[in-house]
Amino acid sequence: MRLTLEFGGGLDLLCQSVKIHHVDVTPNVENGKLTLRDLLSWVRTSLIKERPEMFMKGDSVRPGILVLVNDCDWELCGGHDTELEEKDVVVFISTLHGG
Amino acid sequence: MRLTLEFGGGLDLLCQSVKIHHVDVTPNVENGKLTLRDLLSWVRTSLIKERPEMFMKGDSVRPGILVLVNDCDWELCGGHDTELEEKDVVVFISTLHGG
Amino acid sequence: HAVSSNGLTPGMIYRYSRHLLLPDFGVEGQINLAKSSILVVGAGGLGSPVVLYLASCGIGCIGIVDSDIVELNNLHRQIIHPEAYVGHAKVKSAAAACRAINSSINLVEHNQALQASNALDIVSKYDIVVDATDNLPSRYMISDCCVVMNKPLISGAALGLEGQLTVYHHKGGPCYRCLFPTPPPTAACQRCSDSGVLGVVPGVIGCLQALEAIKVASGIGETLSGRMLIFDALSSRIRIVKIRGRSLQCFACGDNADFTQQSFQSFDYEGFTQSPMSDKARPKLSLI
Amino acid sequence: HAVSSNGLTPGMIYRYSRHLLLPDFGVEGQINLAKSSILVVGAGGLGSPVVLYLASCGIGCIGIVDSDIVELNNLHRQIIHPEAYVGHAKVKSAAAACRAINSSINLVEHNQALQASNALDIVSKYDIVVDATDNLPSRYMISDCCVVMNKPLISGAALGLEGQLTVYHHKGGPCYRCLFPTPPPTAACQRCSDSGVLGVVPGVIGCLQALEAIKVASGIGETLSGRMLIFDALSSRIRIVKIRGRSLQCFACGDNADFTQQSFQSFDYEGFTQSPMSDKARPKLSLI
Ligand SMILES: [Zn+2]
Ligand SMILES: [Zn+2]
Repeated sequence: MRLTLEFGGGLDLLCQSVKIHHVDVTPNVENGKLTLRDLLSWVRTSLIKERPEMFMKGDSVRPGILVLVNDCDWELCGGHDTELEEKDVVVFISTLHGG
Repeated sequence: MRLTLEFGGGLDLLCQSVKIHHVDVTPNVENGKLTLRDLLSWVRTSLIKERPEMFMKGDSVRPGILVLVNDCDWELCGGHDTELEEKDVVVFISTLHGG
Repeated sequence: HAVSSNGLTPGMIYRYSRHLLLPDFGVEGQINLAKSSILVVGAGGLGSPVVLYLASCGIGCIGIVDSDIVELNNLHRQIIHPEAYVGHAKVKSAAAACRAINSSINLVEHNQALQASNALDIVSKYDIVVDATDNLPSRYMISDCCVVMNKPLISGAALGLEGQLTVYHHKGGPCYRCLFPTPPPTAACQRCSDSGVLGVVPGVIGCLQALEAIKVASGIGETLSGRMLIFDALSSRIRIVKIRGRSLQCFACGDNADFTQQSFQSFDYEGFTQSPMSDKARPKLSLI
Repeated sequence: HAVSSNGLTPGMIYRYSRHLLLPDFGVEGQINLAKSSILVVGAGGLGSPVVLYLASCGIGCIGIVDSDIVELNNLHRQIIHPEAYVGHAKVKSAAAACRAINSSINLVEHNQALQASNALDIVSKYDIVVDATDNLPSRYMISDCCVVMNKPLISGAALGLEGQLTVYHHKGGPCYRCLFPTPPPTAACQRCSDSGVLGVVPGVIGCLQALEAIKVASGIGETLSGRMLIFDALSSRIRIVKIRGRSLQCFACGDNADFTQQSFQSFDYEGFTQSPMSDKARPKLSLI
């Protein structure tokens, strides 16, 4: 499944300072589906090159990170169980505090 | 065909000061298609309530108006002959000169 | 000044004529600005454009709260402070700049750090709060204060080449804790003073904060409540995304929240976030 | 000031330390800013934040061209001008404000209207041009001038509660005439002075213009060339759209264009657009 992943608010530093990743992720072999839960573990394994604890905590993202699917907070579309579709854009953004 | 039409840069004043119009436009009876040319004449007939010369000139938009289909200049996707698809967003925007 | 029948003085009609011409804004919008009071927390990179635009547009009363003094290495982004004010209080410098561009409004200088101990008293005097601070514990503290005092909060942030902006606790929308119930690890909490910031980035976010504050004050338009603006200056890309609504379980604003003015005043924000409000005590950065 | 081996003086290293910390910007970006010169056409609503942020960030030389004088009814949006300068030249007021925040840069006051007759001479002295004007003939004139002098142009506009922004004639991208070969009817050409503008709207667009100018000057990031930013303040919505590339048939920059410095100087921009460059001759607006 082809997806666009974006990392912002400094999270790009965890994946070689690249903000936008066009990726092809294999869906679950059993049901052919790909959830955000599956994607998170794929990102952790395949994209995050350093300090994974700055991206994940347990099986979710660490506090202070928003996950957006097609410009919508994942809390509004099903959280971990959100089923992704071809060409979806998933954004991981760390909240900023500077000024 | 359901489309979202947006009018900006003052063009909303020509259609009762409403910027965003969710419309359902009947495609061409012969081939079932709807081009930007068809849409322009539909807009002129159905949405523009005053001063149509501020929207069209001949069978195109007047000088100073940009037409955008899904955030892309119509000059890049076929101009008048661009075929529209369900749920497309078409923006008509008049260039501003103030400062 | 004689007030005309529409509630504006002749001087205001002349000064704000370009606002009065706007059908969506008009006399009513201007009168609402003149009647409103806004507290800007922080007179730094974000606060500079916020207070300049709030002063120029005719907000009746602007409070500025900050305990910092102007330093030369602030001036690459804090356009409100002239070199002549280096070594002086930021609130003095900012208020002087605002008075110079609009002598007809009321400016209040709070030359102190906003903290849980004084925030209720200060915030109570204003209708709207703008968070233009630079650290995590202040962001939780200001949001909680706005919840217990029931004030809308315009929250902006900038770091490096990125910025973020939203409106909290407005018309039933979420507060900061609804979005971020748990603070991030301290390693994720960078400041402009440590990590750098391109000066114009807080400029863009600050102007947009002023706009949101003006919309809340005047009652026109649709604010960013329930949405967040995410700005990437390097690529000139801006996303405006839909964020979650108010959380019924929120510690501060939830349906069963037991968070009062008293619990606010005794809450340890620096302990909660494991992060200091002021960087005065921190070692100075040495560069190159 | 002694210049260190990296090309920055100790004073610059201290002042711009928060820029130098940025991996994407760093010492090279700051040196590029110090070496560059930018002409800002118009010291009004757009020009105010543009010149303030260009001055604070350390652009080596900033030229400001405008023939207007400061009026009290400009101050609701033109935050660079204090009340004390009402009745004085805008370029004097703007340059004084810039000097106050950064005495280490070079500021040039062009207290005149930019016209086809003097534009080649003035523009030739700068690397980058920012269009912060308020009328259609000036927009065609400045774009044509940038084409014949081969300068990148940062073009912003604001009216009412809307704004637009793009970069013209940069790295093979389109010029103003590529997008708008034919001028609109004069009835479609409104100005802020006639139709009103919410003061902070040119503030937002001007900050974004400053950012684009800084990116062009420093050589970092991706500019808005080939894209246009469209801002709706009332709903806080921003679109960044892809626009057409350079037109091979363009009158000014096309492959067979016969548009020279000489034809530029004799081109009648007011006649072409049926619209005046200055509104000084126009009847005064009477309000309410
Ligand atoms: Zn809450
Ligand atoms: Zn061209």
